[in-house]
Amino acid sequence: MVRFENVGMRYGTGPEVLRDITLRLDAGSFHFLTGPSGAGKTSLLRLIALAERPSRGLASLFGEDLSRVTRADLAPLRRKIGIVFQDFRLIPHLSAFDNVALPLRVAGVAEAKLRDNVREILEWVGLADKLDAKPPTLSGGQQQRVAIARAVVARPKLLVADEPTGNVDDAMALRLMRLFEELNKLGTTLIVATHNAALARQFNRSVLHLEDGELQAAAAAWAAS
Amino acid sequence: MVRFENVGMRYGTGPEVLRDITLRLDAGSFHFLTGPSGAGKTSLLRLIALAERPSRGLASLFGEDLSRVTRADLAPLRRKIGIVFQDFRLIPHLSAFDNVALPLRVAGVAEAKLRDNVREILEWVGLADKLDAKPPTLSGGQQQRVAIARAVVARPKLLVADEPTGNVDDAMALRLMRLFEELNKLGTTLIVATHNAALARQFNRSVLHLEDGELQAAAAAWAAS
Amino acid sequence: MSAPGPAIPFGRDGSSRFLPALTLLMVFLAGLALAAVMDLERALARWDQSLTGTLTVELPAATGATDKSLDAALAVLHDAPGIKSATAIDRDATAKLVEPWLGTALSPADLELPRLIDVRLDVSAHADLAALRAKLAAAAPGATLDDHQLWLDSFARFARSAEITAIAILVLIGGVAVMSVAFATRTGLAVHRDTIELLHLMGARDAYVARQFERQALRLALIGGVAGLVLAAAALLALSQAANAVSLLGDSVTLLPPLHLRGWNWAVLAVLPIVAGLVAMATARITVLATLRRLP
Amino acid sequence: MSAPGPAIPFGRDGSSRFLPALTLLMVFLAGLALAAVMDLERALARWDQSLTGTLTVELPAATGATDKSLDAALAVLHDAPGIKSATAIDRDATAKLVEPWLGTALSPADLELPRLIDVRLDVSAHADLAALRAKLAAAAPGATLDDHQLWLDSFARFARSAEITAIAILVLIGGVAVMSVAFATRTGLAVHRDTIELLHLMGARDAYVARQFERQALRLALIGGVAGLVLAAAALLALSQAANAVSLLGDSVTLLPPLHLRGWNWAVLAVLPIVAGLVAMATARITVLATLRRLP
Ligand SMILES: Nc1ncnc2c1ncn2[C@@H]1O[C@H](COP(=O)(O)OP(=O)(O)OP(=O)(O)O)[C@@H](O)[C@H]1O
Ligand SMILES: Nc1ncnc2c1ncn2[C@@H]1O[C@H](COP(=O)(O)OP(=O)(O)OP(=O)(O)O)[C@@H](O)[C@H]1O
Ligand SMILES: [Mg+2]
Ligand SMILES: [Mg+2]
Repeated sequence: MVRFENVGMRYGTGPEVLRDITLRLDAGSFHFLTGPSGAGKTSLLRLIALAERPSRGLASLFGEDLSRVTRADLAPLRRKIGIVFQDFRLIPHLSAFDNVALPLRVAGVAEAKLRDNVREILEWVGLADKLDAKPPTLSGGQQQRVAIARAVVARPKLLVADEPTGNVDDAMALRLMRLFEELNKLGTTLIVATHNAALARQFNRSVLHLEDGELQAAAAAWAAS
Repeated sequence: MVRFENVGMRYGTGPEVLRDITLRLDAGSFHFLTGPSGAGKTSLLRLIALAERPSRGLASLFGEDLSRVTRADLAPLRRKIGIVFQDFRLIPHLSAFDNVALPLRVAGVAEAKLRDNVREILEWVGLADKLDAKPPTLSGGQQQRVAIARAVVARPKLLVADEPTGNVDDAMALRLMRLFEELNKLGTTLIVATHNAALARQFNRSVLHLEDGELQAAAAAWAAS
Repeated sequence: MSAPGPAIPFGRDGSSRFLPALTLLMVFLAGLALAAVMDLERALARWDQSLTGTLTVELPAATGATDKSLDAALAVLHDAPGIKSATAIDRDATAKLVEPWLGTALSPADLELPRLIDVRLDVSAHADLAALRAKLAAAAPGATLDDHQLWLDSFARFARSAEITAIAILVLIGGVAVMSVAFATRTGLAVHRDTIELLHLMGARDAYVARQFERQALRLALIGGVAGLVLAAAALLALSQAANAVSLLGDSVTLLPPLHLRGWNWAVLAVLPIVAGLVAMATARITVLATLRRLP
Repeated sequence: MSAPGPAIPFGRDGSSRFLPALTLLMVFLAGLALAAVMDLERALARWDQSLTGTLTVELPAATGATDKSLDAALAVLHDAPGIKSATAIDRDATAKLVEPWLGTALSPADLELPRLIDVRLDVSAHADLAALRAKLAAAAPGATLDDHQLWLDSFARFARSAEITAIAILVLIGGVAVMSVAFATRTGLAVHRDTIELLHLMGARDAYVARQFERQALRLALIGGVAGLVLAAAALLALSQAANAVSLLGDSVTLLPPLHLRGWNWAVLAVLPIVAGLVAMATARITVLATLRRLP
């Protein structure tokens, strides 16, 4: 599903924030990504989600060598990926419903078909009564849940979640992780960056640990779930 | 320091998001504020930080009855309060240094005097090498630490922190909590909203628990540290 | 990709109010400028026509201009094609024309004044002046035909430079208006950079993303443009009322143009909001595509 | 509160480029319009002067105008105060003026033509025309003084309406420019609403917050305004070169104004960027204070 070999990445002309990343995420696997603040977790997730280009190394996604894929062919690949951004990235003047419906609309799903889908997922994350609220009138945790709902609504093949439980309490965090497990059972490959070591331990999945731009404990990375 | 009696609050013409809040924060006390997502923690902290007005009830701050204070007299009160926003609220086109220096500049501190102060606090939160970085080029945890540095740099009499450790790992969270304790020892009154129940337990301070806009376990609220 | 879904609205971030407001101002200004130019064109054309439509035939007194040769000249003129009317100016009227030079004490009878014929041409049918000149010379020896060529030449120069100036002003205002609308559109989009990246990362194709913003820009500029046009039309009607009121007071020498716009003039004005909309739309497209090209 | 500290810069969010760009366009347009109006004023004033500076004295032939009465009239004129020159127009030149009406076959000697005197006034010293008229009548009976009053009247009307039209255009462009700069400033500030709240919650006084943004708005508008003024000046100089080139080709009848701006005209133009800066500053102040008033 995802294969990186000796991948490096830098922002603009700055120093490399990721060095010699070698990893493999098999189809249907579930990984946590941990590491101290500033280690490069968000950067690695952005690489996997096709939001940045590696500055060196070999990277392939869904079996396609990224150096050979044309720009136009990236769009269909991206439609198979769901992203939970660390800073949510909700569109402030769209309602929670419309924010969550966005990936389906971009993929051309008919309005009639997407309505129930969007409602159901917003119910799951506990926001059934906030369908019409605009993000600026939502609490931090509510915004984060809208962001999660948007990432999973299109049932992506690959889900990349950056600190998806940083603004919710432990009970809600567990509930959201269970949603991720549900998706995983249906075949979605997951990689979830988190600071919550306890949560990661609780789920007993493969843990990738980043330290100053380099992956530690490489052995664990190869262990598919 | 802070006294609320039967305070209620609503946004615009919406429903009351806080009801019958009665609490007292004594000078030099240290409180955690917990509660599920959407309970009203941010709203309560905004009330305490003079960012919103109560729609009913009695509220007094620094011994001043808020219903009697004129708008112009609120400014000096606000200068005694430090705020860590849940969404950071950094100014994107100012460097980390300038963001942190802002409260001192607003208070009219001379440039020569504030420089060391700002450097020291940024070192404490582990960002000595990011003085000149603009917030969009910082990681989530780095941004959060800039926000904390900005809130404490002016040594406020009252510090209101909303989820200040949501984007940092446990080691950094402990370090930041220690900074808060340090401030508390110097006389700052603190109220810290957090989802991290483990962290709150670890510090063994008074815990205010909000549930759907109402304070539970009122007894704990009266126990000064 | 087939169903575009509801557009992503520009936010209440100022841009959604600013682009229409600026477009309103620019269409208003451009509308007035365009109306002024079209009116000037018409005034010049009418002026041109009233001049090119007249000739003067002169039968000098020295050649012994008699009523007979006058009649002969009139007959030639009446037969010639493309001539609307030919009227002899009587002796008294001719004398009045010379009066400033000769004083009133001299009676016209004392002088052998030349006889003049005022000729009005049918401007739609082009009269052959050379042929007419030859025929007149044969019928009434010594008759000369004055087609005001000198006057016409300098008038043509004047009209040409008036036109150039007016068009230069119009182009200038138009250029400024187009650039302003383009700038306003770009500014509005600056706020939406994050949204553009978000759609891109969701796998939206560039054309889809561009379309979302194009549509909004078109809509906002059209709203502002139509409002600006309505304001301009109101101002033009008010001006034309004012001009009529002034000319009723007998003040016929006025630079305030008469402002009688015809149907097609209004049609040309109605094009302005469409131009504004297209400029906004094209700018939105270019800006969004440029933003997208910078993303991987 | 005493040390204001470094200002909070407008971001690279478009507004920092947009306000100067729009101000540039508006100052450019207003600059050209203002220059055109000032030039028109001068052209009208000069025209006025050249007309009011001439008189014609006529000695009718019928009253037996002799060289003697001509000399008497000239003597009176030369003695009168405020008169620059008085020249008798000789018989041949007078005959030429009448020629179109009488034909060439009639020699001037055959006619008793009136004698004309061309008088040029010293416009700085105001001549007393009523006194002059009385003196002339005494010296040369029957002499009349034509001060072109009729022509002057209609000229005055024309000039007045030209002025009104030009000033209306200037006011219109100026108003649109002011509103555009104000709108651009407001839009730029919309992005900074969060920053305004942040400063407010830090305990900054309203005046302090407003000052941060005022200063930026002033700076950005001045940058754009000065650039616009430079562009307008360049365009005016180029136009004036072009006008000179055209008039060298002998084409003196041209609407393109001669465009010779004097020192104080340039000074008036230099006020435009300052006006733009003040408009931006005032708008920033009003917008920020309005935003702050909505906060508790
Ligand atoms: N857009 C950017 N431009 C330049 N440098 C950046 C940019 N984004 C991140 N960085 C830098 O790259 C490094 C890694 O950042 P990243 O966001 O990947 O860390 P992270 O592991 O996600 O941290 P956190 O847990 O705090 O979110 C940091 O030092 C950060 O300052
Ligand atoms: N600006 C606003 N306008 C209207 N409603 C709001 C606004 N801000 C918050 N709310 C609503 O008020 C309630 C309490 O929100 P608040 O942000 O105080 O919760 P919270 O306890 O901080 O939650 P979290 O832990 O998720 O941050 C929520 O239901 C939220 O939707
Ligand atoms: Mg991160
Ligand atoms: Mg909150």
